[in-house]
Amino acid sequence: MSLITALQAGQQRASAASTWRRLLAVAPAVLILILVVFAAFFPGLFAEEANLRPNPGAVALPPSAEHWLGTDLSGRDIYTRIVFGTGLTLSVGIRVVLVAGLIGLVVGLLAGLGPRWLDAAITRVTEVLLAFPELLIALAVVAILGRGPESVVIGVTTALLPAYLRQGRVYSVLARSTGFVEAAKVLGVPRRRIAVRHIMPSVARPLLVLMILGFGSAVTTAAGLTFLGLGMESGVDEWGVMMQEGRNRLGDAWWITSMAGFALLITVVAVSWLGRWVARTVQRGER
Amino acid sequence: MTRTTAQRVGSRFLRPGALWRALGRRISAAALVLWGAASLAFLVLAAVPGDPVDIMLGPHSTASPEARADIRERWGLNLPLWQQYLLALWRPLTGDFGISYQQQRPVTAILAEQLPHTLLLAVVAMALAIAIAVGAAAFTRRGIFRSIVQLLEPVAVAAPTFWLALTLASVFSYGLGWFPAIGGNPVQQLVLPAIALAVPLAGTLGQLLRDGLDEADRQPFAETARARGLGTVGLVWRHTLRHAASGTVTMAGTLFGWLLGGAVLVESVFARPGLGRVALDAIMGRDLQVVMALVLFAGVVFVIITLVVDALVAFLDPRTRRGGDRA
Amino acid sequence: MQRSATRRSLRTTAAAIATTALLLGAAGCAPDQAAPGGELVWVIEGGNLANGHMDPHSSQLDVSAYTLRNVYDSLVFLNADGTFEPWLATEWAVSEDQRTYTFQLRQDVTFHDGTRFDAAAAVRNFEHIFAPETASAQAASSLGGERFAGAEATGEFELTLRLKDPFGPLLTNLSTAFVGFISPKVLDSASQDALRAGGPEVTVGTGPFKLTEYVPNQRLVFDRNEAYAWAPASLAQPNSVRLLDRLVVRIVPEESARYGALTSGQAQVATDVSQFTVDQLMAQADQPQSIAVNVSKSPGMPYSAILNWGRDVFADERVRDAFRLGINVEEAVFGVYRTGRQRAWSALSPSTPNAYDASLEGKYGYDPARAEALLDEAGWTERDADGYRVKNGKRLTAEWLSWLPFDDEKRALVNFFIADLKEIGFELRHEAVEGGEYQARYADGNGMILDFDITDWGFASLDADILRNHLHSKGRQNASQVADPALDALLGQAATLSAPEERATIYRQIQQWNAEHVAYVPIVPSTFEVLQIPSGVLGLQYDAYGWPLFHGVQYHGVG
Amino acid sequence: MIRLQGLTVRARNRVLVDDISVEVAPGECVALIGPSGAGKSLTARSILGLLPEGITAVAQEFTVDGEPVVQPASRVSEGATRHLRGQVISFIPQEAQSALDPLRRVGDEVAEPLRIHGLASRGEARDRAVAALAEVGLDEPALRARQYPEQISGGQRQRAVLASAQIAAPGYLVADEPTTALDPMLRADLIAALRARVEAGLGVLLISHDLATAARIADRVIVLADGRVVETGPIRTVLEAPQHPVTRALAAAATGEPLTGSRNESAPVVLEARDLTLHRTMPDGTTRATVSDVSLAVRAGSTLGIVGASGAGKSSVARLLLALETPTRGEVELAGEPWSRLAERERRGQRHRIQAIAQDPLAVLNPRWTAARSIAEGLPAMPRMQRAAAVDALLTRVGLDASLGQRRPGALSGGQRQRVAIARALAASPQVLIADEPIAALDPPAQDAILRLLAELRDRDGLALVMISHDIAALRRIADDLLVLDQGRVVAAGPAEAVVAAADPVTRALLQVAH
Repeated sequence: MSLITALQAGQQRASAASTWRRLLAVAPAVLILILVVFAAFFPGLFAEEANLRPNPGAVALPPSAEHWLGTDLSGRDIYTRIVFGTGLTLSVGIRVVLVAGLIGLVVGLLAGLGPRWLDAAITRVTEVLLAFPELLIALAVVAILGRGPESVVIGVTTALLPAYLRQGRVYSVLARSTGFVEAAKVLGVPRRRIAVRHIMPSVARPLLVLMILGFGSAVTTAAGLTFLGLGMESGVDEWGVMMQEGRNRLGDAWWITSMAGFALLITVVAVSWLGRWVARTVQRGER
Repeated sequence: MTRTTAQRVGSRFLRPGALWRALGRRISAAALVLWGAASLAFLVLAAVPGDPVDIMLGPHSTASPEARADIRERWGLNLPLWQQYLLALWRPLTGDFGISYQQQRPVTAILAEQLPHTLLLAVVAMALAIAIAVGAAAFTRRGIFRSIVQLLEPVAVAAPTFWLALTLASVFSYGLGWFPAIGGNPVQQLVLPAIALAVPLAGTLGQLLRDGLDEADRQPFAETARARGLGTVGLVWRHTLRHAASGTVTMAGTLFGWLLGGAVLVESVFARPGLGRVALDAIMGRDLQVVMALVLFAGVVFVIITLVVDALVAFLDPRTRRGGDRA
Repeated sequence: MQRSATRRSLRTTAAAIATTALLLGAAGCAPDQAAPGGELVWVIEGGNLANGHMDPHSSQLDVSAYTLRNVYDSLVFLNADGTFEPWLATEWAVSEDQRTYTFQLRQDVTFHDGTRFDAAAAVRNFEHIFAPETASAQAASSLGGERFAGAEATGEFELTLRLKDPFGPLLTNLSTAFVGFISPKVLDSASQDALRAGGPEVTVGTGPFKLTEYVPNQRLVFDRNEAYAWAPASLAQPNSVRLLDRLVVRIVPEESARYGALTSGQAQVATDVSQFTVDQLMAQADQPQSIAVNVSKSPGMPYSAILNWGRDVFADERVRDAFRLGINVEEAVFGVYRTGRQRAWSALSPSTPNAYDASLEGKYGYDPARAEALLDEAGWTERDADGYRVKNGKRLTAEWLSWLPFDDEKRALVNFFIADLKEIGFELRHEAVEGGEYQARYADGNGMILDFDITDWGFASLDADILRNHLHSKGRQNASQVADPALDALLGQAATLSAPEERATIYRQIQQWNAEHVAYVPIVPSTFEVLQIPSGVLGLQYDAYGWPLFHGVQYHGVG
Repeated sequence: MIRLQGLTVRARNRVLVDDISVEVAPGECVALIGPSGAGKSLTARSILGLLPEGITAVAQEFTVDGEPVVQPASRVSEGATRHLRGQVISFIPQEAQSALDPLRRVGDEVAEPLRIHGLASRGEARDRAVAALAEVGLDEPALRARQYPEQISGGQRQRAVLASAQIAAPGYLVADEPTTALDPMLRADLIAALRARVEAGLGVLLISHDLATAARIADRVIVLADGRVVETGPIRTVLEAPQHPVTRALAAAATGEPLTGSRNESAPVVLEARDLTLHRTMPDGTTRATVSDVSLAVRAGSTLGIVGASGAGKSSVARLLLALETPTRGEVELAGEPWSRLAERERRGQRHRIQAIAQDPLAVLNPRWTAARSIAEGLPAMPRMQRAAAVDALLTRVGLDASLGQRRPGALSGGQRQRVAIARALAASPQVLIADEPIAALDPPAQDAILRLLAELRDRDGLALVMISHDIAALRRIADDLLVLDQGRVVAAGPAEAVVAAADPVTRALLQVAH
């Protein structure tokens, strides 16, 4: 799928394009994601686990036929580490957006439908979290819970939560004031059923879009934490860790950091491209 | 059942009464945020393992137990927790921000030294990001340029800040030597860090601005304006940019917080002085006084930014000036 | 080396671009090449210097010693060959029973704040070292700790030190910057916190430079002390030579930034640089305009893995032996350091004066078969699903704890050891934590916690007596929790003797003991690298640790 | 003279407008009439060169005042027509009231054509804008020029748009459905202004789906259907003797026969309200009585029409009757039992007895639900099979094909959506149906059909109908009794014809505007 055709496809105006043409616009992203997901669940398909073994004789070798993406400071094959690191890297991002999305939905509904004081309280808490720079919140949480994937997930989730809380609240307030919710009230539909059948879906959909678009910043914030030495333990096969390990050697062994960087970039771009396509489709469905 | 074209005849600009009430509400909300933030910070650091005395002594200190007790007493660490909490809240109100455990000197001195560097970097990065975003969104409304920019934006957003900073540093600073790794004049020191912070920001703001312009294009007034003979770019500069701007300005306000976080990464890569590194060391070293001061500083910046954003939005969108808080 | 060739061609183009940058009116102070004798920039990593370690008497960090050496002088100067030279003390005599040392002090020495240096000033300093609030982490113990009976001004310019028991390394330790002399006026007026925080008003000594500006975590600026005329003979320069006016020490945490500063001419001297960078430079040492590297092998304890006997895994000597034989240290060290360094074989580094036991070289190397046999013998016979050995349900696991910053080389070594031990079914897990957290898991107010099976460090020391701290049952640094009366006796005896040959024979026995009982596994001798631009810096000298001395440096500012 | 010959407009694969020719001479008004989707708007936009993305127009010949705009048989591009727009051909959009940029002052908007084509300096343009506002009849034009569109009334905004279109003295004006969304007073005002402009020599191309409005401005009319011209000629002949069936349907909708109900006194009172009053606090803190002392009663099988200008409190009354707002004073009873006084929890069980339909069905139907699912929401609990059958019965009941049940509101026409909303209301088998401006947003044929449906439901099922509208003419066709509201107060009430005959000033104004 050459770049040019992707550009032409992207350029078609959504309104007049047939479904086939719109699918073409998102094909490259879907292709990349399929590869990445397969690598996450079945790394064995793409690389042998044996190459993960540190090898003193092959420290910091440049990309070559034998080591497609070169080797790192402990002589491990970078390509193999990236493949085996896919699972952990993505699982951090996915767990963050899932937890944040869920909390955003529940708390958003509570704020939107609950009593006035609850709404005010939730808004205040969101503002407090917004006051902090995201990375510093994550840092503080990880400093308490110590290193490891779990505390990174909790730290990054706390840092990115405000956006989901606000979105959840805004959309539930919006949904509550729509005509069809009032019409359901006139029909005598009880409040709980209205909340479940009308309001929750119309809050869940935009949150889903935010989750897809938010995946990128979740993974990059986690990598930021690792870079500062507070994310995952060095030596673990994870893209953020690999980027951190090679940071002092960019002058000569640039591939140690950059290869993991490219892998992260391509995955996140593919996800956000898919996210925007889903957002447009959702929007068009409603217009 | 509501009519679309509400009829409002002659309501005057924001009347003074409403203005003060709005300001009062905003200040009380800000005070609440600051109090919340400070308490959260105190709880976080109280919960963090590790004894401040250890931090002060550093690894492998062979200081005797009496010496440790002496330090603990001098720093008031032997007081009960709630007393330390009240002290931690009360002291800043009296202007005394305490002394940093790590650097053993007044926190106000540390802040005064480091603040200008980070603020300068943040402001320059934000300005650069806005310029790039407006340029990207306003001039590529149609055709192949629009597709190219729409492809580049997610890449800019996705690029991890530190990775970008490292690459910029190794190519332009160590490799080509255009910008000195350390030293050099203030301008040279600012270029690469500002770019590293501005690129992800510009990507986000660019996407938001383009959505805003598309939305404005669909409004009836846009068609009327084009019917008067306005071209695509003219429509942007005379009409739609103002509409799209208020949403983008609000987002820029919230992203300012992200910027301060990003500064931590950029400052460590470019060995730049600044609050980023101070914050990192303070949190990692559980330096309570410094963290509390930083939290209050972040809270104040957040409040100022929200006020500035509201003023800008009111300027851009006169409708918000008409009474009533636009919740 | 290919990389530096392109670098040089790039530099010429960079110079062209840089000038255009100037033409663009980029406001800039004059480039850093000042007039001859002018200013020299030294970039360092800085570590915890800014965290209250600006008082040599209380700090234990190397960085405190080698930066503050420029401000504080010592009584005597230790030459590379182990002999002592007069410095602030013109001559000294040691009593028959080795318990009393009398020093005759120079009479022309003044502190930077004008106060005179005399016996009373010296005594005031020794009182400060042993004062409780100083909480001295190194200076006090280096003067013999409890053995130190006191200092007395037995004359206006005569200082007498008394010991409860003889202490061999006293003179050696007196030559370090940890026992530098701070102005008594400052000691009386400034608080201990202020001293630790440092700054021009409190960091006042008698040294060749005065601290004129200090911005924590950024830079220290030293200006020449015009009145300085009491340098040790081997450091002194004829006053016809134009010496350095100003020494700027910049703290740059990011290694690539330090290296970049040196190559782009922003700095003239750099330290704390990784072995890989050193190898790069060594390879291109012949080309002109290249960067000179001075690598000095640090005496004292090599970088080693310290095994904690107090926990069950390493309580069994066979398991300790298996651990040592199960890791291929030779191949690992070669993989990381290439030709730069050989592995360490004994509890002391080869460069430790009159103590190193060369006979241990080659003994107890990598022998996986023997290691497996030992583990079977020790009862770790079954294997679990992952191939690790198990004994009555518990897997054979060792927890290795280090403190940050933990450099790339050490991480690579640990990774190789993890892989080697996995081969023989021995699980090794490693974690590097923040200094404060490490200290919390190392010891608390009333003694050692040692919440780990293995930790790692190396300690530079001019005298083998450092082992007393680490192997003696009451040693402050005895993380192995060794308590062997015979060993204690040997250590005590070595400390009291003064004749080098006698001490050497005893230290050899001590090193044999460690090789046999494996308190700690030596990995690689520590080194201290100093990078400099040779054409720009003349007269840079090094002390016994290999730390740079700027007393006699002339700087001719090459473009 | 604008001459456009052989215009063909094509989307990617469908021909939308097939070989249409239009000519507009100065001082003449030509009307393009036809049902929605007939291609009227596309033809007008082709002349202006403002077609949506992805749609292209090719004209055999296109000249303005003799000057060829594009080469023969070539594409009418946006660039080629740009110099004409604003200077030679001006434009009035459908919703004139929201056609001004809310973020710019009215004066700047009006003066923009002068600035774009460089016909005046900034200062000069501002003065001519104030003059133009005065000329279209705005009071205090200097103040209005400095205000923002939001600060002036809908009528003033509409006149400002007209001023903006005329300021550069263009020869021609394209008006796209200018009157549809207006309430009667503003519609009459615009029609008079346009008529005056035509007599002054302006060539106007009017696009509308309402023959009645066209009849009052246009000289000649072109009737379009499915992108082709089906009939053309002078307005009078086409109106009196329509040839083509489409024209006939349009003509019939302009006049409608009465649909009043049985009006028997013996039927029970189903809905009664006494002294209803509602105070509402405005954003700036003051309180206003939107409804005061309104009393009404509706019998089963009869229709009460509530009429008044916009802002008279009609919708507030509807919300009080539906108990969506609690009255400050007064009470509502449903078939004799208390209704407004009930707590929401108790009232929920009774809610099925009074249902409502709204002006914009799109707002009250969940966009993500299919029509069938929305209708089913009104049904009481029943087994799945029975439920599907009930939905189909309701769809046919309101005149919709059962297959439409699977479509989402977005894929239905305005009339079809309103019928789905009615079906949902019927699902709850109500005694009373409140219809708030049910037909205002529909085109005349659809309006007529919905009125007939409501009348039929009332007569066959004995439903009590309360219909709220600003259009007294439509109400007279269906309402048995009338209630006239002004500033939240009842000004006149009683049998429809009696209220019309008594003709109090408010009613007279409403009547006068309706014709």
